[in-house]
Parts: sequence; structure tokens; C-alpha cells
Amino acid sequence: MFAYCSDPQVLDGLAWLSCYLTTGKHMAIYWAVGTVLLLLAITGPAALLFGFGGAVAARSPVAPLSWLGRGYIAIVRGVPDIAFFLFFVIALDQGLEYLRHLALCPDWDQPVRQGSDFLVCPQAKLPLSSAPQWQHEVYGFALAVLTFAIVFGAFAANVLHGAMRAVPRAQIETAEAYGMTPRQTFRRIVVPQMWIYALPGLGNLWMVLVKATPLLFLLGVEDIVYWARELGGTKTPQFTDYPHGDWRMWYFLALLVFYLGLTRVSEIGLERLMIRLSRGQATLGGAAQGGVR
Amino acid sequence: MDTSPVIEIRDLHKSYGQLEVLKGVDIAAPRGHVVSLIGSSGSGKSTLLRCANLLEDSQQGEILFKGEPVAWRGTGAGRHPADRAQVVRIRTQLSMVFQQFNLWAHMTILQNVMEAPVTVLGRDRAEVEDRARGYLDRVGIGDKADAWPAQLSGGQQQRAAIARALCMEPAALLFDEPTSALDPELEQEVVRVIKSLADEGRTMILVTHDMKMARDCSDHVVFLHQGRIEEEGPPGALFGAPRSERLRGFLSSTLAHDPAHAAT
Amino acid sequence: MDTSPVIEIRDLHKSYGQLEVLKGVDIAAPRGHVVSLIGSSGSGKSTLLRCANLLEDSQQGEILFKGEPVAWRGTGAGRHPADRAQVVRIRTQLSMVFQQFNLWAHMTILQNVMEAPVTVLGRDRAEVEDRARGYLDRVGIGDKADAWPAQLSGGQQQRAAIARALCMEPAALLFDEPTSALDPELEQEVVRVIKSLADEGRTMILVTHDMKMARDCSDHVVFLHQGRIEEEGPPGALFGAPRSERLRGFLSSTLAHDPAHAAT
Amino acid sequence: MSCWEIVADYAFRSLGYGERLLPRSDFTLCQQVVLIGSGMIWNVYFGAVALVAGFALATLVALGKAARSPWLRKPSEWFVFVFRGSPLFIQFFFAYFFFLSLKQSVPALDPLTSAPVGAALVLFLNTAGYSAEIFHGALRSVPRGEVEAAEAYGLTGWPRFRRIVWPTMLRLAWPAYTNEAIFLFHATTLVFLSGFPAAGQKGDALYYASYFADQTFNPFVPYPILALYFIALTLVIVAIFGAVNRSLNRHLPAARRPARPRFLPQIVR
Amino acid sequence: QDVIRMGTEGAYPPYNFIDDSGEVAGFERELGDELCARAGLTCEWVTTDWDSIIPNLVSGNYDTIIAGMSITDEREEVIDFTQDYYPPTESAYVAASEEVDVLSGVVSAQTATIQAGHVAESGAALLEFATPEETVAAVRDGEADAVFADYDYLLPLVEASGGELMFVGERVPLGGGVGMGLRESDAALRDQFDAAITSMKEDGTLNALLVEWFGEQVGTY
Ligand SMILES: Nc1ncnc2c1ncn2[C@@H]1O[C@H](COP(=O)(O)OP(=O)(O)OP(=O)(O)O)[C@@H](O)[C@H]1O
Ligand SMILES: Nc1ncnc2c1ncn2[C@@H]1O[C@H](COP(=O)(O)OP(=O)(O)OP(=O)(O)O)[C@@H](O)[C@H]1O
Ligand SMILES: [Mg+2]
Ligand SMILES: [Mg+2]
Repeated sequence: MFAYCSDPQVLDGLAWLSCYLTTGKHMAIYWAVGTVLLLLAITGPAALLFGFGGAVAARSPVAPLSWLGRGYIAIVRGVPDIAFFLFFVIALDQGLEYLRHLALCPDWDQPVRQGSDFLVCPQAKLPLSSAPQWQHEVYGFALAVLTFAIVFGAFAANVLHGAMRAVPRAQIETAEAYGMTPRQTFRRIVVPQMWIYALPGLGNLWMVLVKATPLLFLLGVEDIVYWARELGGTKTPQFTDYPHGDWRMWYFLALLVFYLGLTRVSEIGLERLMIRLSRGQATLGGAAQGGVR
Repeated sequence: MDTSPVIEIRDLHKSYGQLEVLKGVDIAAPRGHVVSLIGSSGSGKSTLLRCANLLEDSQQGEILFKGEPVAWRGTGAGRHPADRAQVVRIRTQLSMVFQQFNLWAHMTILQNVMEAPVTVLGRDRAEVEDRARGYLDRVGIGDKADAWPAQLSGGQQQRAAIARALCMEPAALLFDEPTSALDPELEQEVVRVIKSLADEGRTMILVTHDMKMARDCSDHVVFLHQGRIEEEGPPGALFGAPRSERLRGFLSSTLAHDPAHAAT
Repeated sequence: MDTSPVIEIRDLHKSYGQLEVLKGVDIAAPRGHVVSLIGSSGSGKSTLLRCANLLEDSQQGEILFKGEPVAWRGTGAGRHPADRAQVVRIRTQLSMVFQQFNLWAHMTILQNVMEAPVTVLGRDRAEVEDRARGYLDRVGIGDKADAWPAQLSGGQQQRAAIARALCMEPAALLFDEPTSALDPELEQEVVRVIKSLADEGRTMILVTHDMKMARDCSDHVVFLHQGRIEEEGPPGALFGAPRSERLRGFLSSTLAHDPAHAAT
Repeated sequence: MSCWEIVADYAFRSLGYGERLLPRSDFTLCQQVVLIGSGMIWNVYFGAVALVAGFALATLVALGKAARSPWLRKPSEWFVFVFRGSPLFIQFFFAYFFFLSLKQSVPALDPLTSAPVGAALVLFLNTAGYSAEIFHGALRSVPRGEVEAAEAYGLTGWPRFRRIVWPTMLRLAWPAYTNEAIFLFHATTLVFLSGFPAAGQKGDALYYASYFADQTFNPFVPYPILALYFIALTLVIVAIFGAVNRSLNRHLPAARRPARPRFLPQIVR
Repeated sequence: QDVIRMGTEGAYPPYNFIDDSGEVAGFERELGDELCARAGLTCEWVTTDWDSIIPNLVSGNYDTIIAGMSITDEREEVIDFTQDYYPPTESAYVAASEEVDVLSGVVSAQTATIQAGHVAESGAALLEFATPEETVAAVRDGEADAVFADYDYLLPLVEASGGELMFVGERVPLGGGVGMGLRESDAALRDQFDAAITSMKEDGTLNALLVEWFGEQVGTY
């Protein structure tokens, strides 16, 4: 990075550290921070969307839709995210490629499964094997986002489903009495009022999601924890210009600070939201803001 | 003037589990008429109103709105309205003031009043706002338009609930003890409102514990006792010469010890 | 008999943010007396009761219970009771019936009534249960002992709230419109209860919109108007010969059109 | 070898009973099902211990967070912040280091570095942090009228909390708390994945599942088995929590018209 | 096929690791680049988690595995290997003192590896850690008496420890040689790489590479 870094053996103290912390490998961990933040920024809303869809489906009066929603919640919520990531992503990837295969190569005569191999026609590969590396990475990232969203969507659906039921019945009845259709009642009364019941649960879910980002590595995305492990592990002089002992402690400490910071920011945001939502409500939280009886 | 009933209830039965609350009630409210429902606490008055606008399923009997009978599906405890569109259609023409007010907690008072006309009837927002403020002024809480329900006194909440019902400008209204939290002055104002609504041709069913109000407003008074109609008739006759023992007992407590006596 | 006030309020001021609700109110209720608080909706009656049992912090003025002044910490908007033990001590001798009842939703009616005597006063459970059932019978909902609050009619909930207050057998009671949801018959019963409580030497402050009730029960009537006491005195004088313009206007609506006239 | 023999050999392998060695070749479905199921014993153990103990601590911490005194509030806030704010495996990592150094000075604390004690302790603290926040949030949604009524009747402090606030808080918190319980059981798979060492090939369900995935190079058999086990476990949790939820909500009138089975939405009209 | 994607782990020096500049480096990097050059292929390097390295290959996410993977019968059933480019490997015990009895003490190994299986069978008390790093740390902390791992992985660590760690007990030959893994359906590609390996073996460049990365005592062809 810096000009004086060409021969690290002669450096010491801060100069050494400044070179050490700016190696290409360290750049990768800084990038990974961005990856994690980007993943969270996309997955959060996406999971909420899945959750909302799941909750709406689960409470639908149409039986098959309701089964679908309940099944989604029950099954996906039942599987530990790790186990899910260990086989689901590959399955998802194969599923997508298989669909493309059916669509793009109707004349393909060889079987798709040959022994343990999974072979689709070259045009159906996702992304195409000729695609540049960044496309592979974006695709992997997109699969990760989708998987996270599906998994956490199931939990969000459960929270939202509960919150919808926590809305006092009198409030809903009144809307019905005024001729609102179920949809209007849902949109105008249930949804605005459910947030106050849902937010603590959703906030927690968000925290769990943030803390699940280390699992990204299982999905083939190199996240900060992967790099922290890699960088912190003992380095012998043979393979690096910057040999050191087991420094995982320090890297993990840095991770701890990073995650605590992220948590703090999230908490402040959630707190603001909560204050906004409980404005004027006759609850202990609403009352804490004063002026409410 | 058309005098066929706007709201008609025939032989209505309603139970909560084992508890039979309504045991065959018939009521007919023609256009522009006010029918008052009196009776002791727990006699089923609120339940009757809630059945009338289909918030509760009843187990037996007919409900007709403007001559159109509600279509049912199933029987007994499994009886539900068959046609959701019909239910919505009836309800948009039938506003209710709840005994516990049930203001929507997440909306300001003004939003509460504007909500149904804008969302359900699809009226123009600005026009509805004018009208809503007018009704809020009329019930004397124009200055509370931007307060939350939880910040209002009991009487103010009740008045907001009344304004909300009025703003729908429905063909018929159901009032469940609309003056329970109001002082005599405001009560008189509500009586005036009800009378002017009747003059406009709106039909009302009014549950009240206030015999004076029942007497002042209604064209017809129904005395409900333990889920049955014990006695009914025009207010003059009913209050002047109650026939049944029960009604006489019920009214006696109103007539004794009246400040009116002391004042005169 | 000791006639020093059990509840005394001196120059009480209370604001919600910008809105000044109580602007210097003085009230004294001696032992065994019933003080009625009348006034239009939003005049600050509920707020006064809530200040009296320290549910709301007031910004200025004194509150004394049995001659003992509440100790304060801080001033103005930052004023709070200084001594929690004192607050608890006062409250266990001072029961309140809320305007919105505030029954504990997760307990049955009987549990609601038994809760405070057992948990706070540490009374014997079996003995309290007997007493609680007695009070429930007295207000006419003995058969609802095992129902949940959400299953009761408005009037039944109100009666449960009254039974809950009575079961504490406190030195003083605060009633916030205790008969708003009750029919005239039950109202008379509540009047009787209040009178017998007064005879037992209990002190009461009663907020009501029912002038007849105020007249029947009270030793002293206070007319609150916009956060100030506009007029006060014994019921006979106050209702018989109101001095202030406002009170006369307020009462006029009660006196006109009374079914009592029609009946006689 | 019949499946019954496999059950006899491996059903309690995760606890150290039965066959000393794991199967090395010719893996059968039965072996996978039995061994992964054997590992579930640990997942259930970790989850149950942490959940029960965590519930109590969470309640205290939630109360602490709501307390007026900064002496109670600040430590509670920090506790929740740290345990909710950092990934579980970092907690495992530091806890393991910490326990290692602890036992060097206090030999009696030797078991702390073993998973059954150390990991359970970390999971307990972790779930307490999350649950405390859920409870705290629910605390703020308790209807004010009921709390005021309690105050007015002299119910303060502990009795007020236990009799009035707590039941309502639980009712409001329950859906989110159910989620947390499920998360906790899922998190137990991290114990051997990145937390504590597994001694003598005694591990949890994921340990055996990844063992088989590694030996057979086929993730599509052991992980779905693991998933099915967890779905079953989750269904049990949901059933138990659902029963509690029903009793917490028993005072509320049931929804009037339960979603009636309707195959065709009323589009026509 | 225009681009061959080479899958590796990037965490197993000296076979493959991530160098200071964040690139895949090591013996297999140099070998792989040379093989591609000889076979006339364009190659691209991809890192992936060891646990899913074979499933990802058969599902087509990359085309070869070149990650220090020993040729075993079990693996042969699922994928194809080229001929070995590293002679059969040995595993070794490392301890903090000479006296340790590796057959009855506590021995650490990485979870679910051949080494872990060997320790379990040897009668020693096995202590499994998720990463190789932790297995060595356990010896330093006294949690384990010895660590059992690949000799080539341990050697640099022992050398860098300054006498704190030492080899003890017998070395154990485990696994066949190391080869490149390919899908069974990719026979043509395998033949190309096989030919390239043969040519490197023949002209001595492979031996030179082995010595460069593993030192003089390494087995050669
Ligand atoms: N939490 C609050 N925040 C702001 N304003 C409030 C709050 N509670 C009450 N107020 C206002 O204080 C005034 C007095 O309220 P209070 O409840 O004491 O009236 P009241 O005399 O009991 O009336 P009612 O007979 O209608 O019950 C009202 O104008 C009300 O809007
Ligand atoms: N959800 C319910 N479940 C069970 N019983 C109920 C329910 N709602 C009402 N009831 C019972 O039905 C009866 C009639 O109740 P309703 O509310 O109609 O009385 P009401 O005439 O309006 O009385 P009030 O004047 O006290 O409001 C009461 O005995 C009540 O306890
Ligand atoms: Mg009623
Ligand atoms: Mg009031």
C-alpha cells in the first residue's frame, strides 16, 4: 500500500502496523464489511416482504393459500439456518438451472443427473461459465440474499401473524361496522396498529439476522468472520511477509466492536420507530412519552 | 312518505355458548323513526344492536335492511351471513356508536371521523374534512381534532364517536348509550341532533338508560327484559301507563326522588 | 365524631403539556361525607380524582389524606411524590372506580375483586372470597363471578368495578361516574350502597352527570367549570337556588322535559 | 446389520454409550438417522437448560431495564446490549478463552471448558439477553388503564408486576418469545460447529450430520435428516408454546368467524 | 469450454492459502496455473468452504478441485481424480513435551477429518476442534496432550514455535496421493490435466515445485 512497505521485515511499530493493515488481504476484509452491510440492507426489507406475504397467506380465508402460508412458516422456521444453508443453496441453484435447462434446451437428450453429477446444458448454467468472475460473485450474493430472506421471512411471518391477532378486536369490529371490507379493515386498521405489537419481535429478528451474517461463508460469500479467522490465524514467515502468532483474539475483538456498533445503530433506529408508533397510545410505552393517560 | 321499515328484525335468537341472550325479538324501525331500547343491564340491548349490523352471528330469525333480508348460510351455531358484499353494503348505510366508543387508537380524532367516509364511501378528502370538522364543532370538540383518543376525557371520546357516526351520513344509525358519559347539557345537544337526524329521514335505534331521553326522542319505545320484549309502544303510553309489572318496577326508580320535584 | 377532612385538596394545579386542566381547586371531604363533583365534559373531573390518588402528578398545590400532606420532590412539571411508601399507604385506604372501569382483562371477575384485598392487604383468601361474592351479589352479578371481563355487558363491567372497589373496604372511595352504564334501577341500588357506605363512616368523592344522584347522595356538591370551582354548597341550596349563571345554564337542561312531569 | 442393532449401538452414542467408533464406510440411511437423532439429545439438552434458566434471568433483566434507578437500569441495558449485540460464535470464542484462563487459576472450574457446562452457560446468557429485550418491549405495550387500576389499589412493586403486568406482558411477548425459543434450539447447533471442542466424537446432531456429509460427499441426505429432526423438534416447541399461548389468551373472546374453508375466493361478482 | 473454474479452499498452507495481497497462492496455485498453461486452458480461481467443496463440484459451480485433496476410495465413488501430483501424505503428532503418550493421552484433531477418525481408532481420547488453528492452540493451552494433523501443515508451525512444539510418536501414512478432483462426466478434461501432469512429472518441473514449497525432505517423483 504505502511506498515504505516494500520490505516489511525492517519495519516495526506503527509503520509495520500501517503496512500490515493495508495488505491486499486486509482490503478484502474491509470489502467484506461492505458486503455484510449491503446484504443486511437488502435482506431486511426482503425478509419483511416474505414475512408479510406469509402472514397474509396464513390468515387467508382461502384454504390452500392458508395452508401454503402456514406450511411455509412451520417448515422453514423449523430448520436451523445453518442446516438450511448447507444444502438449500445448492438445491436452489440446481433448481434454477434445471428450470432454465427445460426452457432453453428442449432438445437436450442426455440425462441431467449422471451418477452424482448434475449436468445441464451450458446455456442453462447460472451464470454462464464464460461469465466474468464478478457475475459469479453477484449471483452467489443474490442466492445468499434470497436464502436469508426466505429463512427470516418465515420468522417475520410468525411475528406479524401474532401482531395482527394482538390488535384489539373492538378496533377491528368498529371498522367492520362502518362498512369497511376485510381488505380495507386490514389495510387501514390492522396493519397500522399491528406494528406496535410487531416491532419488538421484528427488532429482535433483525438483531438475529445481523448476527447470522457470519453464516454467509457457508453460502460461498466471504464475509468478515471468514476473513477475521483467516487473518487472525497463526502466520508462519514462509507464507507471508507479516508473520505473527494466534491473533484471532484481536480480530474477534474488532468484530465484536463492529457488531456492537451495528447493534447500537439498529437500536437507536428501532427506538425511534417505536416512539413514533406508540405516539398517543394508551400503553405504558406510549405513556412514558408523557401526556397520555 | 314510505313507511316500510328500514331496519326490521324478526324473531331473533342469539346465544353465547350456553347463555341464551336474545330469545326471539321483533323490532321494526320505519324511515325517519327513532326506536328506543330500554331495559336493565345485561338484558341484551347491546347484543341486539351488534346483531342488527351483523357484528354478531345470530342463531335464528331474520334481519331485513330496507326490506332486503340478510342471506344466511348454515343453521344454528353455524349460521353466518352468506354474502359478504351484502354485509358491506348494509353496513355502509348503517352507522354505529359503540357503548365503549372504540375509537381507533392509532388515528387522531379528525382522522377517526374522516376514515370511513374517505375509505369506504370514497368521498373527496377535502370535502369530508370540512364536514368532519363541522360535526366535531357541533358536538363541541372542534379543538380536539388533532388529539389522540387516549388524550380525551370520557365524554369527549363519546362525542368523537358520535361525530364519527354522523359523518357517514347513513340511512340508519345505531346508538348504544350515546350519552352515558355526557353531562345534561351535552345530552340535550345530542337529543337535538337525534331529532334533526330523524327530521332528515334517518332511522335510528337508540339504546339508553335515560328515560327522559327515550321519552324525548323516540317514536317508539321497546322494553327488553331478559332477552324478550316485555312491553312496547309509543313513549307517552309506555311511560305514562306501563302495563307490565316489570316495567312499572323499572320505571319507579326514575320517577321517585327527582330533582325536578325539588326544583319546582 | 371527628370532622377533620379525610381527603383535602388545596389549590391544585395540573397541566397536560400546554393545556392547563386544573387551575387551583380546593376540596375537603370530612369523614363519612359524600362530595359530588359535577361539571361539563372535559372540565377536569376525572383529572381531579386521578390527582387525588396520585395517579397523575400535579404541578402545584397540596393533597392531604387524613391530615397528612403528601410529600413532594421537585417543583412544577418535575414534581413527583417523594415517598413511595406513603403513596402506597394512602392508596390502600383509597379505592377508585374508573370511568373506563379498567378491569384486569386476564383475571375473572371474582379474581378482579379478590386481587387487591388478598395481595395488597394480605387478607385470608377464603374470607375475601366470601366477601367478594357478597359484593358481587349485591351489585347483581353474582352469576358472572367466573366470567372474563370481555364477556360482560357494559353495565356488568361497571358493577364489577364497583364491587372491586368495595371489597377493599377502604376509608375513602373515589367514584368516577359509577352509574354511567347503569339503568335507573341499578342506579338506585348504587345510591343505596353509597349511602350505607357513608353511614359506615367512609368518605367519598363522586363524579357524576346525574343530578338526581348528586342530589340524593351528597352532603356537598362542587360544580367544576374549566378547571375552576364555579360554585359549591349543600345540594339543596345548589340545585334549588343556583347563584352563578353557568350553573343555572348547566342545570336548566336537566329540569326541562322531565318524564316525571309527564308521569304525574 | 439390521436397523435395530444400529439403534442399540448408536442411539446413545452422543452420550458415550454403545459402539466406541463411528461407522467408517458403507453408510446406511438407518445409521444416519440414528446417529443424527442421537446427537439431537444434546441439542435438546442445551436448548432446554438455557431456555428455562434464561427465562428467569430475562424477566429480571427486563425489569431492570424498565427500572427507574440507574443502578439497576444501566447494568441491565449493558447486559442486553452485549449479549444481543454480538454473534453467538464470538461469545463462544471469548467465553472459551475466558474459561480456559479461569480454570488455570481456579482448578475447580475445570468443567467450564467442556461443552455441557460452558456452552450451556453461554447459551443461557445469550438467550436471556434476547428474551429480556422481547419482554421489555412487551412491557411497554401493556395497557395503561390496567396498570393504573393496579396502582390505585395499592398494588405496587413486585405484586403489581407479578399479578397484573407480568401476565399481560407474557401474553404480548409470547409470539416473539416463541421465535426466540426456536432460535435458541437452532443456535445449539453452533456449539460444536464453532464453539467448544467435541470430546470422543460425542457431538450434537449437526456434528453427526456434517460427519456423514463429509464421508459421503452428499449433503442431500444427512442435512435433510437433520432438518426433519429440527422440524419435529420445532413442532413440539410450537405445540407447547401454543398451549401456553392459548391459556395466556383465554380471557379474550375467540375470533368470531374462524377462517372458514373456502376453496374458491369470491372473485366472480 | 472457454474458462475452467478451479475450486480450492485457500486455508491450507502450503498447498493453498491467501497471500498478503488477497490472492490464492501456494503450491497448488503455481501447479494449477502451469497445468492450465500446458493444457492450453484459461483458468479462474475460486475459493469455497471445505465442507461443501465436493457437492459444489458435482453441481457444476466450478470444474475442478485442486485443494490438497487426498485420493481415497470413498471420494472416487463420487468424483474422478487425476493421477496424483503429490505422493501419499503422512500425518504426525505434535506435542509440547517429549514424554507424551499419543496412544493414551488426549489428542486433538480437526472435526471430521481422516486424522480424527484415526485418533478415534487409536484408543487415545479424541478432542475435535472446528479449525486446524484451534487444534494446535489446544496443545499450547494444555487442553490436549498432542495434536494429530497433516505433517506438511504442522512442519512450518513447529519450525516457527522456537522449540515450544515438537514432533512426537510415529508418523502415520494416511490417504493416497493428492490429485485434482473432477466430475465423473468430465472425462475429457481429466485426460487433459492428466496429460499435463504427466508432462510435468517427466520434465522434472513438478519435483522442483515440490521441493520449493515443501522442502528437501519431501517425496518426489
Ligand atoms: N393524557 C392527556 N393528555 C392531554 N390532555 C388530556 C389528557 N387527559 C385529559 N386531557 C384533557 O384534559 C381535560 C380534562 O379531562 P378530564 O378527563 O379530567 O375531563 P372530565 O371532566 O372527566 O370529562 P368527562 O366528563 O368527559 O369525563 C380534557 O380537555 C382532556 O382533553
Ligand atoms: N362475548 C360474550 N361472551 C359471553 N357472554 C356475553 C358476551 N357478550 C355479552 N355477554 C352476555 O350477554 C348478556 C347481554 O349483554 P349485552 O351487552 O347485550 O347487555 P346490555 O343489555 O347491553 O347491558 P348494558 O346495559 O349493561 O350494556 C350479558 O349477560 C352478558 O354477560
Ligand atoms: Mg350494553
Ligand atoms: Mg371523566
